[in-house]
Amino acid sequence: MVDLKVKLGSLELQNPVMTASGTYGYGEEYEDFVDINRLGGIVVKGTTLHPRQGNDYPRMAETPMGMLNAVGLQNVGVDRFISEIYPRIKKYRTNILVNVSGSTVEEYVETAAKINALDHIPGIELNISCPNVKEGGMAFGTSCPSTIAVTAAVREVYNKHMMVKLSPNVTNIAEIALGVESAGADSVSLINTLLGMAIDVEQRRPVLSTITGGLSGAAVKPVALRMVWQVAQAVKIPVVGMGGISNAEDAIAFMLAGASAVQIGTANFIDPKVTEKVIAGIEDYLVRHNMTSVAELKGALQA
Amino acid sequence: MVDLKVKLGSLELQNPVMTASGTYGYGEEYEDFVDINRLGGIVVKGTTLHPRQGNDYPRMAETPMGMLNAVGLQNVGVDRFISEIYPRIKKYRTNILVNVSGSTVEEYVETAAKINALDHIPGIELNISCPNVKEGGMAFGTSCPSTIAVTAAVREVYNKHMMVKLSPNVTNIAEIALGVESAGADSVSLINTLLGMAIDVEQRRPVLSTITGGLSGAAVKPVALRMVWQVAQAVKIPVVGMGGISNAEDAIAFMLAGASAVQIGTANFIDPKVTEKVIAGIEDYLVRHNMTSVAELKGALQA
Amino acid sequence: MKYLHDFTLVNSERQTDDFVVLTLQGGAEPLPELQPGQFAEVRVDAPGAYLRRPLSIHDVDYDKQQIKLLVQEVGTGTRALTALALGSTINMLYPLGKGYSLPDSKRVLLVGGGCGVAPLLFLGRYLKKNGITPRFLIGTRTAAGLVRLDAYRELGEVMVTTEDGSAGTKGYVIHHPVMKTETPDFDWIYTCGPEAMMRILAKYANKHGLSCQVSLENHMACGIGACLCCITPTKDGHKCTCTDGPVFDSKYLQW
Amino acid sequence: MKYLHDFTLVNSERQTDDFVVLTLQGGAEPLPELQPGQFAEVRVDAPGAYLRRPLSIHDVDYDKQQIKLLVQEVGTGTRALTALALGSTINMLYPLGKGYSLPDSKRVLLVGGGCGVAPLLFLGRYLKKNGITPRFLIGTRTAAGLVRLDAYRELGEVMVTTEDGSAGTKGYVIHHPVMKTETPDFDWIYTCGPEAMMRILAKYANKHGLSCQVSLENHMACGIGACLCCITPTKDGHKCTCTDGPVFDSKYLQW
Ligand SMILES: Cc1cc2nc3c(=O)[nH]c(=O)nc-3n(C[C@H](O)[C@H](O)[C@H](O)COP(=O)(O)OP(=O)(O)OC[C@H]3O[C@@H](n4cnc5c(N)ncnc54)[C@H](O)[C@@H]3O)c2cc1C
Ligand SMILES: Cc1cc2nc3c(=O)[nH]c(=O)nc-3n(C[C@H](O)[C@H](O)[C@H](O)COP(=O)(O)OP(=O)(O)OC[C@H]3O[C@@H](n4cnc5c(N)ncnc54)[C@H](O)[C@@H]3O)c2cc1C
Ligand SMILES: Cc1cc2nc3c(=O)[nH]c(=O)nc-3n(C[C@H](O)[C@H](O)[C@H](O)COP(=O)(O)O)c2cc1C
Ligand SMILES: Cc1cc2nc3c(=O)[nH]c(=O)nc-3n(C[C@H](O)[C@H](O)[C@H](O)COP(=O)(O)O)c2cc1C
Ligand code: FES
Ligand code: FES
Repeated sequence: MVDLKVKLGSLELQNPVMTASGTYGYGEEYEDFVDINRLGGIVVKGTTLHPRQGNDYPRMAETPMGMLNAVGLQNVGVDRFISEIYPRIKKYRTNILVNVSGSTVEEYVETAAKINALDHIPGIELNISCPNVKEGGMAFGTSCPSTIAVTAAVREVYNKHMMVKLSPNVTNIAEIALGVESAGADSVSLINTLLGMAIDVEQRRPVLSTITGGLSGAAVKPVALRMVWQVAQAVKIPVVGMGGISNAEDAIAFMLAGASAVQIGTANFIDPKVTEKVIAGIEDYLVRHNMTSVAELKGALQA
Repeated sequence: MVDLKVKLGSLELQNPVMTASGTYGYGEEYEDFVDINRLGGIVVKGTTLHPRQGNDYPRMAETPMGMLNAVGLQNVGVDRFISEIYPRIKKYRTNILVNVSGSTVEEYVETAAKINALDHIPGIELNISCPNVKEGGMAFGTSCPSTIAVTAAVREVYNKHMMVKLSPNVTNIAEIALGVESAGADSVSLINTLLGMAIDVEQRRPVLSTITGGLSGAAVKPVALRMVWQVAQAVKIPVVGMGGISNAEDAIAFMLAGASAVQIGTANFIDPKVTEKVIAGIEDYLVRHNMTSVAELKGALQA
Repeated sequence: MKYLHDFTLVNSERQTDDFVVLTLQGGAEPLPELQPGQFAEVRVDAPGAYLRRPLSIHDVDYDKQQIKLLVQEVGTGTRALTALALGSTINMLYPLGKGYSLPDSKRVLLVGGGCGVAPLLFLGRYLKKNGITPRFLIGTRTAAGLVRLDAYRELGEVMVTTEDGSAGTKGYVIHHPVMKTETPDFDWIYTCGPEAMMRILAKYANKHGLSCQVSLENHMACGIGACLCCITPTKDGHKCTCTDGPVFDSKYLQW
Repeated sequence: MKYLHDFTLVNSERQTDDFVVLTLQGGAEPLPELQPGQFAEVRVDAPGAYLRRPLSIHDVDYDKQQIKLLVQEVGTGTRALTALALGSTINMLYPLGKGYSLPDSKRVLLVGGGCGVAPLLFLGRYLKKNGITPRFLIGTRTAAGLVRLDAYRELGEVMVTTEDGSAGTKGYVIHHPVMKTETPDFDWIYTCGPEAMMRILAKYANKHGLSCQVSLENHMACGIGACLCCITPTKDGHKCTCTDGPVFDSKYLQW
């Protein structure tokens, strides 16, 4: 028997496979396909202090082995999350992390503080990098001082696991990771979407209502892997890798590059059962390679 | 009849389709497939002051709809380019641009000065963004002051068309484009490759000898298009777009986003005749849309 | 309950230049109950088709465990599907979304345009089973674009408009005589097709005090309400086309 | 002169668990002259196979305008090729690279391992036409991995080694008796297969003063010398495997 357990600071994951925010709803959407209780964790939709309608339609464009989205943080707001959704999903025996977003430092802080009170939410993922929200997200994630400010401010009010999610749209992601580490993050997750664009040439119009949007899916994997490797070499806190992971091999690559755990996003759309397959595939790999614990993979790259 | 001619400052292109440096050799490699004289231009291999052996093998990894390369500027050096290669290729009746690279400002300057003397080379493309050369390329392209320094220094000695090629591995590419414009660039081209990585999980080793390499091909198109759009809105000099262009539709999308011309790289490997097909496809599109000149496409996005 | 099932392509019949009917054979398990207007997210194994493709349930044979899809070739994914060899495996995520609901009147008109005719066959069959005789109004560009008229005729009257007049009434569906009477002889409109067409029908329905159920074809990524890509503005704000729709009461939409 | 031609798959014959021979029919134009050891860059129309795949010319029939490829299924691209239905179109960029050259002795040994046996059939045929009887030494893991031995036997003697001893000599090719005599009864070695095997043969050749031509299987992007991805270190620095090779004199390599 191989040991798939992973520790991310105070978080204990039964296996390293989590689902990525914004791609897995609140978990419920996948109940027909996956036993949610068998996942390492789920990160629910980006949640903000106030409800948000998100961006206009169209919000999606397919690209070569990837997709652009411009959802723009549509969500019911933290209060309705707490009153309506939390009671439904707190039954899951897995780590439910709430992805927290905001336009100002105060919004992040208030939202995090409210979630701090929820017993069955062992952590948050601070989304300081969403490219689809004009006012805040993007600016926060790509400039180091503001990233540090948000992280430090939320740290003041949030005392469970604080994962900070990094934007890939930067020159030096390791530097930003070091910044959030010093500001009190318990872990970093990356990558959020790459800023991209699609054009309908027949109509001579951008496909997305927001002109640009966030690129995800297999296409971004090489960039994500590189960034995870760079960040894992820079920081001491655990790194959660994501970006295009579509199978066990991909997940293992991220762990070899230094990730302690992974998140799977877009691939769920293509195969709603992908998470279970990845868990099984990691187990197979460990057995085949005579490893006893998934922890042995972390950073085991012979570079 | 539609007019495919494009002017990039002093450069006159019979059509907007050029080939990207490092993917088209010196043009000769494609002679069996394409009439080189029918291209808008070719940008030959990255050329440095001294000959370079480039990186060790393996230098290539396939990725989802893309590829990573770690060629690392293998080339015969500018002197042998001038003595051996230039005499062979100067016969082409198209714009031959030399892609110039270096590790120091002085190297760039010396190389450019030598090329300035070649009658049949109407321009250079300054490669200040190659991610595969440790000492210089990367650092130059991602930090604005050094980018400006190289551009300004080469401008002193080079008096034909100076195109500056930008790295996408930056937080704000428009800012860098503005910098090189102010330093005297006649045009900017983008994007060079995105920094990526691939891992062989069975061997637990990076696939590339250099660990990380440059991502190109269809996968990067959404990011490239977004950057071309951002840069075209920022600068006044012409923009040459590239990154994953695989067919006429892609090329047209880049022009709608603001590019005056395009370069095609990786797609040549998949279809050596792709350039001719793109030229024909652009012509078709213009006819179908009742346009008389390709110049009408530039920035014609209804955003 | 939604399923992820492999089907086998047992028949692929070209109808027109760009329409093909695929017959998919289910496996060991019986088919779940399907509602007309529901759709499947179909996995396409071709370069350039990364995400699944949403396709309506065109017809169902529960006994044979067969589902039919009517596919209009518009791009990479649909073309790859219609090029599949018999015997190929097709993976479907289904049944998805909310379908058409039963009318409170027996006087119904089913209006289809383009690939929007697809769900109307299954809907017609469903109505008929519920004692309601469907009447179809189908609009295409030319006569050559008319698809499977015989199958629709088995269920009820079929009226046709073509833009070039090569069959039926010349013009759009709204120009058909049945739409021109002062008091329409139907109380419910079920429609699927180009949004422009459906908007006109919705307006028409409003004006005449009819019910109008429209089926939207928004771009989708997940098909199960997880990604929020497929929204449409409604009286209650943004709603997912894939779970709250694809069929909506036109009055509920911000049209 | 290199060509970009569409071929039609007219035969696809599985040889073993993972080896398939594809017979490709050329079109109107006659085939160009092909050298043994040359290869084609084959376009694969499958998700996950973005670049072309290099495959050796396994056999040629100029009269019928047919080329045979021997494909070992190792990943997405090769598996997609062997799954193709007869009648499918396969686009090839060919002929590429420098092939094997004629020996200056009639005593030759052709040593193949894995998919490296592919070019040796065409090479054997070529040698035979030039009055030289080829002798083959083929190494595999087990007897089940031996491919098309009859075709090779038509041209000359075939010796075999298997790692598990299930056929021929037990061990690697280097353990075969023919390699164990003090003075080998051959002057030229032609080899294609795993690099480890070829390196051992190159060393053996050096030791015995033989000529040794090896065919490298470096990863390629363009196949025509344009990208410089496929280099191998030689006495003259980095050389492209796709244009200066894939066949090299082992002494020229930095082995
Ligand atoms: C609920 C629903 C039910 C549908 N039912 C059917 C059906 O029964 N039969 C049928 O033929 N088609 C149906 N469609 C439309 C079908 O999904 C698209 O035509 C298909 O996804 C296009 O894929 P493609 O790869 O061939 O085209 P692409 O190459 O992806 O695109 C070609 C063109 O089609 C457009 N397109 C792409 N995806 C969609 C989409 N989801 N909706 C609308 N346009 C799109 C693109 O913008 C582009 O202009 C339905 C769509 C929805 C949302
Ligand atoms: C000049 C030349 C001639 C060749 N001739 C033949 C032949 O006649 N028959 C045959 O079966 N194979 C031959 N090969 C090898 C063949 O090109 C690869 O097996 C094939 O490209 C793998 O593609 P894939 O998509 O199936 O595998 P992938 O899914 O891309 O990869 C599967 C595995 O194969 C490895 N691989 C991928 N590409 C290559 C490559 N170019 N060379 C070696 N390993 C690779 C990968 O690293 C990986 O481990 C030749 C290679 C070269 C360079
Ligand atoms: C439709 C969609 C919505 C997303 N919404 C969010 C979000 O609300 N918050 C967030 O931090 N990331 C969001 N993301 C980013 C993903 O969580 C993930 O970082 C990214 O998609 C890369 O992983 P993938 O390639 O596996 O999808 C979203 C991604 C997609 C595709
Ligand atoms: C194999 C390879 C070698 C390259 N060498 C160079 C180079 O020497 N100089 C340079 O500026 N860009 C180089 N590039 C980058 C391309 O010119 C181009 O910017 C990039 O590949 C994106 O375009 P594409 O997606 O069309 O290939 C190289 C790209 C590839 C794939
Ligand atoms: S397609 Fe994902 S929510 Fe509708
Ligand atoms: S594969 Fe491009 S140079 Fe050899």
